[in-house]
Order: sequence, then C-alpha cells, then structure tokens
Amino acid sequence: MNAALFFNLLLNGVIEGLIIGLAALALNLVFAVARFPNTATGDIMTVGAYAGIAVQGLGISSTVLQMLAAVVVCMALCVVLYRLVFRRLQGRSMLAVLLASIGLAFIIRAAVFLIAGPEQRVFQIPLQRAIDIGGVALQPSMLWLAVTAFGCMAVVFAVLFLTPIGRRMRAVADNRALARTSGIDVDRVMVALWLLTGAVCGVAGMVLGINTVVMPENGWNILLPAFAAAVLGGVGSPVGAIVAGLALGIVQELSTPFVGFTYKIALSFVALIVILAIRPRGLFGAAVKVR
Amino acid sequence: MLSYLVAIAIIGGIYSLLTLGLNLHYGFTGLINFGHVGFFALGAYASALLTLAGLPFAAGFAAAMLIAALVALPLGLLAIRLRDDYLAIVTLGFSEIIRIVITSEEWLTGGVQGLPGIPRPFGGLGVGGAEYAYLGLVVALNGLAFLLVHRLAASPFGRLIKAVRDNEVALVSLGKDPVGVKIRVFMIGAGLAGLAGALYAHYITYLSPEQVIPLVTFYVWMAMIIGGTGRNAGVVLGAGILVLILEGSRFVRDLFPGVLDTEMASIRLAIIGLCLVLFVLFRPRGLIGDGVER
Amino acid sequence: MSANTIDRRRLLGAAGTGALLWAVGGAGPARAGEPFRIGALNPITGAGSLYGAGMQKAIIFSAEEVNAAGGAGGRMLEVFPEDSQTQPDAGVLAAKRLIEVKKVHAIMGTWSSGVALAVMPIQEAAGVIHMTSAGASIISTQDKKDLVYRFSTTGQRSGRAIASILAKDGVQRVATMAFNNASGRDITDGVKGAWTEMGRKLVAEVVYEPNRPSYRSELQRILAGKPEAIVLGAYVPDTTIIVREAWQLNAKVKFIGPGYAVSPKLVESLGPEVAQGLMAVDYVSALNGAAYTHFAERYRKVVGGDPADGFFAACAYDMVQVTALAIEAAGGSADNAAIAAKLREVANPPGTPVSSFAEGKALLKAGQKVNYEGASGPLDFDEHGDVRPLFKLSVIRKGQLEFRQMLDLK
Amino acid sequence: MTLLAIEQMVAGYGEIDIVTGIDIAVHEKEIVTVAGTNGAGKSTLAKAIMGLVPRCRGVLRFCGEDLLAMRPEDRIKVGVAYVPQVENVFPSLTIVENLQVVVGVQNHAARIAEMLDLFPALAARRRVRAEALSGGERQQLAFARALMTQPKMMLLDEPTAALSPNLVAQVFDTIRKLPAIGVAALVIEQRARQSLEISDRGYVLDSGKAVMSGAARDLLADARMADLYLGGA
Repeated sequence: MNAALFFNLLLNGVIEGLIIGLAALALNLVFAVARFPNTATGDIMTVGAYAGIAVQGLGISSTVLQMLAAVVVCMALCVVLYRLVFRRLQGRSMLAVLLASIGLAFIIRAAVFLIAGPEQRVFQIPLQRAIDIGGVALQPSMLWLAVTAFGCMAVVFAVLFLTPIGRRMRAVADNRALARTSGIDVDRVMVALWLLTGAVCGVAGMVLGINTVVMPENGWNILLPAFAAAVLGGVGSPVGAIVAGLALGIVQELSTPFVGFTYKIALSFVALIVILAIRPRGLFGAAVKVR
Repeated sequence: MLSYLVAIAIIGGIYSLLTLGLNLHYGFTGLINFGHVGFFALGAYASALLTLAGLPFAAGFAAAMLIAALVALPLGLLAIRLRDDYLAIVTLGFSEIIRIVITSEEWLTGGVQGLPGIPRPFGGLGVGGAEYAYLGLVVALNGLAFLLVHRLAASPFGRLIKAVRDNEVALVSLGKDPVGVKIRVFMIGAGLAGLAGALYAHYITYLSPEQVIPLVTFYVWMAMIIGGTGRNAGVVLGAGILVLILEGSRFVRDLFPGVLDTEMASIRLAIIGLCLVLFVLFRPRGLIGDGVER
Repeated sequence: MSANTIDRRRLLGAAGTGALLWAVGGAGPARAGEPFRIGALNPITGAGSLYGAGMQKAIIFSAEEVNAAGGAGGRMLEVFPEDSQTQPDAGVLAAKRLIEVKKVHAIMGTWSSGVALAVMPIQEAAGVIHMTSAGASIISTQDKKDLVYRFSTTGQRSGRAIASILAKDGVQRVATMAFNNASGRDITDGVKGAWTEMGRKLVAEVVYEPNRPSYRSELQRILAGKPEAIVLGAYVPDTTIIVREAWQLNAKVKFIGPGYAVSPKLVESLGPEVAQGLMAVDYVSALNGAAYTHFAERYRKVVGGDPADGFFAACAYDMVQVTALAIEAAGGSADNAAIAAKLREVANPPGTPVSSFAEGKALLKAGQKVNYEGASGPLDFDEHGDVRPLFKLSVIRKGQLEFRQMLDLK
Repeated sequence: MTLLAIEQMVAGYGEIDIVTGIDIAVHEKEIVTVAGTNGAGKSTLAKAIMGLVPRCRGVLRFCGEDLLAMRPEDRIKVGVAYVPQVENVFPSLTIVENLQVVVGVQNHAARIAEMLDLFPALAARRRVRAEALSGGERQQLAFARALMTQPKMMLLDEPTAALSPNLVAQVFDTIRKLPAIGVAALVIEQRARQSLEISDRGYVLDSGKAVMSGAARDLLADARMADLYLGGA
C-alpha cells in the first residue's frame, strides 16, 4: 500500500466512520439510559432526512434551516414514541422493549414509504471538488462533516456531563430506583433523553442524507454498523460512540486492499465479535452490570 | 385451491420449525438470538449444495442440521458471556456475516446469481403427489421437532433447562453446569433452524443471498411473540398467523382492487410492526404462551 | 387502430378507476370460447417495485386492447394481478394461487431471476406459458418444455452492447463497477466477456456492496487504473453517489450504465453539470415503431410518467399482444402448448410486420403470416425463447437524456 | 410528633403478599429498629415505604401526608430519605455528582460543603467516581446523599450488610448521632442487638407481620427475643 492510497483510504474511513459514529451516538444515549438497543434509530434518522427534504421543497435552501427542521421533527417523533410506547414498557425486560422498537422501526419505515414513495430524493447542495495533495484527495465537505459530528458529540457530552439534567440522566442510567428515591422525576429525565436522542437522530439523518441520497430504507441500512460502533464504544460514552465509529470506518476502509470490497462490511461485525470475545463489556465499556 | 393451501401450509410449516428452534433458544434458556436466519441459511445452502452434488436428500437434511448446530457452538460460547442487549446485536451481526460469506464465495454458493435447480424430493409421485408428500414431510418433521422439544422439556435435562431459566445462581450452587446446558440447547435450536432451511431450499428450489436477510429473523420473532413464548403450540399458532399476514395481502388486493397496489409492502410491514408493538404492550404472553419474561 | 379511439377512451377510464379484472369485450362479438386467463405476476413490491406497477398496468391495458378488438381466436383475455414481492417464496405462493385457484393459462411479467426461476418448476409442471423479463442466462436452459419466453435480455448482452459502443468510440482503457447483485454483475460480466474476446483487458474492476454511505474507496481503486470509461452495473441511488463522488474527486472519466440507472431521475438528482456526458445503454423500446408510439401514449395516460422509464412495461405490453396473436393463429380451441408453439410464427419473420394485435388479427383472418414488431423491440424469439434485443445509446447533455444511436447487436 | 405512620399495610410483588399487615410508627428524632430474619419482609417494607413495590395498600402516612398517593420521586419531598441495602450510590457519578443529583435541596453548594464536613473521608475524594470507593466510603456517601435534603427521617435498609466489623461500629455510631441533627431513623437490620442498642424502640418482623414491638431496652431484655432474633452476638 503506498502512502497516497493509505491516506485516501484513511480519509474515506473517517468519512464513513463519522456518519456511522453519529448514528451510534444516538443509539448510545438510549442504550445507556433507557437500556435497550433502539432499532428504530435508523428509521427516525430517515424521518429527519425527509423533514429536511420537505423544507427544501418549500424553497428553503439553507442547510442549517433544513437541519433544524430535521432536529425538531426527530425530537418530536422521539417524544411521541416514548410517550406512546417506551414509557409503558418501563420495568419490562430489555427484550420486550427491543421487540417494540423493531415494530416501531417497521411502522415508521412503512409510513415514510406511504407518504414519500420509494423514489430517491437528494439535497441540492453545491458540490465542491476535492483538493489534491500528493495524490491524496481532501474533500472540503469533510471538514463540515467532522465539525458536525464532533460538534454533536461535544453537545451531547456537555449535556450529559455539565448540566443538571445530564447528571440526572446518568443517575437514571446507573440506577433507576435510586434515582427516583433521590427525588429525580424519571419521566422528565426520559423526555429530556428522548429529546436529545431526537436531536442527534435529526443531525445524523441529515448528514447521511446529504452524503448519500434520501430513501425510505436509508437509516435502516446504517443501523447494523451503528450498533457495532455503539457496543464497541461502550454504553454511556458519547466520545466512545464517535471514536468507535471512526475506528470501525477506518479499519473497514484500510482493510479493502486485503479483504476486498464485499467483505469489508462484514468486518465491523467480525471486529465486534472478536472484541466482545476478549472483552465482553466492549472496548471502552464501563463496568455496567449484567442485568 | 387445495394445492395453493398446501403451498401455504408448507411455508407455514417451515416458519413453524424456525419458530420452534427460536423458542427453544429464548423460551427455554433466555438466550436472545437475533441471528436465526443465519442458521436457516447455513442449513439451506448445505442441503442444497450436497444434493446438487448428487447426495441423497437424507444426507442433505442431516448435514443441514449438523452444520447449523456446529456453527452455533462457538457462537453460543460467546453468547453466554454477553449481556442480553450485546447478544442481540452480536447474533444479528453473525447472520449478516453468514449472508456476506454466501454472497462472496461464488465458487461455492453461486454468489448473487444464486443457486437454481435445487432438487425436489418425491419427483416420482407426480406433480400433485409430490406436493402432498412434501407437506407430509414438513408436518412430520414439525411433529418430530415438537416431540423432541416436548421430551426435552420433560426430561431431567429439560428440568435442568427450566432451572437455568428460572434461577441460574441456584443451579450453580447445586454443582450443575448451566453453561453446558445452554450451549446444548442453543445448538439444538440452531439445528432445527438448519432443518427448516433445508426444507425451504428443496421446496423453493432456488436460493440467493437476498432470501436470508435479517427480516426473516424478525418475522420468526414476531411469530413467537404472537403465539407466546415457552409453549410449542403457541409457536405453531404464531407461525400460522405470520403466514396469514404475509399471504393475506393477496386477498386484501382481491377485496380492494387497485387501491393498495404498491402500498401493499408498506402496509404489510406496518401490520407486522403493529403486531409486534401491540403484543409486547398488551399481550406479552402471546396468545397462548406461558408468559415467562425476563 | 384509428377507428378505436372512442372505445379506447372508455377503456382508459375504466383502467384509471382501477378495474383490475378485465374480461369484457369492447365492440367484438360475444365470447366464443373459454377466456384465456393471464396471471400478471409482477414485482409490485420489493426491489422491483419501481417497475412492477407499470408492468401490471401495461398487461391490463394491453389485454383491454385485445378484448376491444374482439378477443383472440374468439377468446377474451382475463387478467389476474398478483404481487411477487420480488421474493422467490412469495412468487411461488402467488404462482400457486394463480395456477391452482385462478386457473390461469399464462403467467406474465416476472421480473427478477429469483422469482422467475422459483416459479418455473411449478409453471412447467402445470403446462402454463411463462413470459418474463428476468435476466439470468440459466432461465433459457432450465426451460425444458419451451413454455418460457423472455422479452428483455440478459444483463450479459447489455454488457456486450456497452462494450461494443466503447470499442466503436475508440475507448482503450475500460473499468467496471458492479452493484453486488445478479443484474449488476451480469452487465459488467458481459463487458468483461466482450472485452476479453477482443483481446483486451479491463484496467480495473470492482464489485461493491450496496447501501453504503460512500463508494469513495471503490472509486479510487477504479481510478487508480486510469480508465477512460467506467461501466456501471448499478441502480439510481448508488449511481448518484458514485458519479457525485467521482465529480468531487475530479475524475476525468466517462460513465456508462444501464438505462434504468442513467435515467431522468439520475439527472434530476445530480443536476445538469455533474450529469453532463453520462451515457445510458438501454434495451429498447423500438422507439420508431408504431407499437411503441401507441404504447407510449397509453402508458402516459394510464400509468403516467415517461415511458422511457418503462421498458419493462413495454415488454409486459408486448407479452399480451403477441400471446393474443398466437392464440388467434392457433385457433380458439388450442391448448397452451399449441399456443406457445405459434409464438415464433407470429413474432418472427417472415410475415407482414404488424404493430398491434388488432392489425395482426385482420391479416391472420385473411390467412396471411404476420411478424409482430413490438413496443419493446422487434421481438424475434430464438430457439430458447429469448429475443434478440435492440439497444439504444443515450447521452446526457444539458440535463437532457439525448438519444444518440440504435444498436442492433448480433 | 409522629413522622411515619403505617397501619395495616400489605405489600408485595405480583400475586404474592410479602408484607401482610404491619403497624409501625416513627416519631421525631427517634431511632427505631425493625429486626427480623431473612425473608421476614424487611426489605419489602422499606421499598413499600418508598413506593418501589408494585402493590401496596393500607395506611402509609408521613407527617400526616398520604405517601401512597405520591410517586416515589415525590416522597422525599415530605422529609423521608432512603438508603437502600445495596446499590445505594450512583457508581458512574463522582462523589460530588452523587450529592448534586439529589432533587429538592435549597442550596446545593452549601449543603454539599456541609456533607463533606460531616464525612471528611469523602471530601478528600470528591472528584472520584463512586464505583472506585471502598465499601465504607460508599456507605458514607449513601448517608450523605440521603441527608442532602435535610430529611426528617432516614430509612436505612440493612446499612451494615456486607461491611467489616469495625465499619459496622462506625455506621451505628453515625446513626446514633442522627437525632442530634434533628433526623429520626428507621433502621432495618439483621444485626438486631447492635441496632437495638442505639435505638429507642424496635419491631420484630416475621412472615410479613410485626410479631413483637416495644422499647428497645425491653426487647433486648426479652428472653424470647434473645432466643429467636438476637442470637449470640
């Protein structure tokens, strides 16, 4: 592998990794506090992307406003899902909530299909050429992607670790019963959690939509690698989610000269299985008890 | 009409076998397996490839069960060390790995072009006869699996299984080995899924990676949730309802011609999703399950 | 044909309101024989859903036209629509239902190879005619009873057409990128085969897994071979991403792909600047033929949208027309095998070229031989029941898909 | 003044009643021990008071207010604080965060400073995550966390379980000092003798019912009590 190829693959891995990492970030929050793998995450992202498309359809070309719409819609959707379904499942097994989230994922996707149709949409964003530095293609849009992903991570980190509501979220994540007897209104914490999750889903959906095309199955397709990143990153660690996403993306792309392009997508699962075989709690996983 | 019903019954029987296997995993040991389609795929391709190579059907079926069970061994060893939620994701990833291997190893599996012309048994019985005979085979194998699971549950081994499910700690203190028990059950359940795969392969006669996607796993989970975990009769009932939902859309189309058309896939997906959500919310025991939930 | 405008309008209205089961004759005599029942087994949902509805509607309006012309051999056509879900197992159940419950004589419009191959054992056993647009080569050889007819062509042949265009344009360095499924691989395999026969080598080839957030690594691998042209075996979404990323990477390279990927939708997604110069090779649709003109007009009315997207619908339309001609030629009491045996006679030369059943019926009644020239192509079946396809090359200029040339590939 | 008034309380999970009709009262600045063997329903009693048991009926009042009508998170607002038997701190939160996270405190910063004064061992490790603390430190943190709201009564579920003997003495010492700062304590304990020694009154639970009750002195002196519940210790 020559240096240019190596750096190109590295950069490609970073791009994929940041996109996966954003989705993993949304998964991770719910994973940590509500304690289940939220299968509907991908489809909530899809809804966000379509919200952005709808705003674009109104003639508003500002990506910021589109993303704002995506964020707001996803936040609302998440709170609705919580109120209608997830809150009623409090105290039930992880599996029950997981299955319900699969059901919700199906319902959301079906609704997107019915409303938006199967045809692809795209965000009309002026494209920029890559800058060539010694054979390495630097994509200006990558900068925005990185700023968005790390910005998102920073916001989530700040909310979790620097605000009272974030502290309460972590307390609920640690021990729901103790949190309640410490006077924490778990319901309000959960609403806050779902709002935060929705915001991340909105951003992640837009980022995915901008980089690819917007289709009803978009979010679902990214769910499995995002799961892998969320588990590897360790529950409750926003930094871990992004870092694990990046790590998986980079490992995946750098592996292509050796394993080819079809096996690379199996790599995140292989990595997941190997790492969990060695460290059943995940790469950065804290000592979260087996429930 | 009858032959169409026979076809539906065969597909339903295949799902029922898959669900029996999953029920053995979850209902009896609490191991959360979201990679069921992986075992199904292994069985389907194993039997298809062996019979295409000229081996008898019996050998294909046996190999299907064996390979699925053997692959379940390392996965099970990993599984028992993991938290439930991690396990769900790891098994899902496992089934994707299987699918990607099938996609990539063209020399063996035909890759994306698929495997056409998989032999069908009972060719000597004529068209109709072969169908009935196949249904008979599916029903008989379901019956055997049913009996097997039943006997397992009633045997000392089965009581051990129940003990594992209900109180692992107590079991360890008794000096029994819950790990070994769980692994064995995991392998048996996987073997049943492999058998279902073989039945599918020889009935549809064409296999491609597109047929072994995670959606199949979710379907099976839905069947189990609707029917009810832990009870075999519930499992069979759930599989029946699943096929009814999947196939029922054809009749809906007849009733409301033209209205639904392309929306039908979405509506089917929504119905399955709704069933999952509603059953989890309001009927966690399923229709006739024993209601054990951890 | 021109005499039927009133009937046609009435029929269109009926189709528009969603009358899927159509068995009423227009102006013809009362039913002379048993209706000829057609199972329209199309990919309404699943991977083929972009085409399925158009195909099904084309089968229905094609049958309406036949009935409006008085039916074939005294038999009216009845259409029973079904959804294959683009899934083999669903396809099998649907075929069972069509054959056993609806007692159809023919299954038309299977689209994916998986469904076609899974349906074949059942359909062959029941002695039912099967008309497909699936691409897998093996379909030809699996058909032991000569009941299966293919109206599109294999992806391999499309690939060969692409190769011949590139060779004619003097392109030396060719690379391929294929979506990892049967259709994608078929196209690039065809290119590779043709290129190898010319004694050349591809400069790079990549097979990629779909639904990725980016194909940049794949693209860079291809570009490392410094190709002049990249052949895509792809669909619209991945083509969108690949072409966009190639533009961003400043790649000076021609893209050429199948018409279902390099489509108006793609141009809309990419914008005129990025889409400029993309080439589409498509099995057509005999664009200049009377059948196509007529089909296109009805397609716009009944289905809506551009019939350029509707090659498979054109195939589906032809399936009914040519079958009706074969029934007419075989006579009202002919069984399925006898009807199938007449297909080549009414579709292949020699004979007076006709562009519709109505036109052909009159000639057949007069004892003449006919040669149906369909909307999807000249429709001449070879010994396998496959057609020899026509290809067209289009190029995107200023945001428009411009027709450049027809290719008659031997 | 009576703080906690429990009359004929029945509580349990699913179909099974664990607590089958209990009467307990705790008065201001009083230490009350609830003793009983394993499975007598002691922990369920504590959880029922805090609202963590799915089914609970009877009378359950605190300072005259009906606890049964309140959500668990609201019960601490009337002045009851709870230290569960296990998992009584938030492991991934630091010591300070464990104290900050408590809701219903007037001046967090000042109160935290008071708590760190009260438990100097914690002050030295204020930025350390609770999961890294020793068993004794955890117990102190749990007490501090419970005291944050300046409760009128602490509900302590087996506060000395799984602690080494010298730590046990420390814990009881801490409990003994509670009335001095205006806090009553309801101590659920298996180490009945030690607990009763610092208590004003006591109850003995068996099969979900209070089988004996009275002044701590009297209970300690009771021969039947000594036989059945106090053991040799």
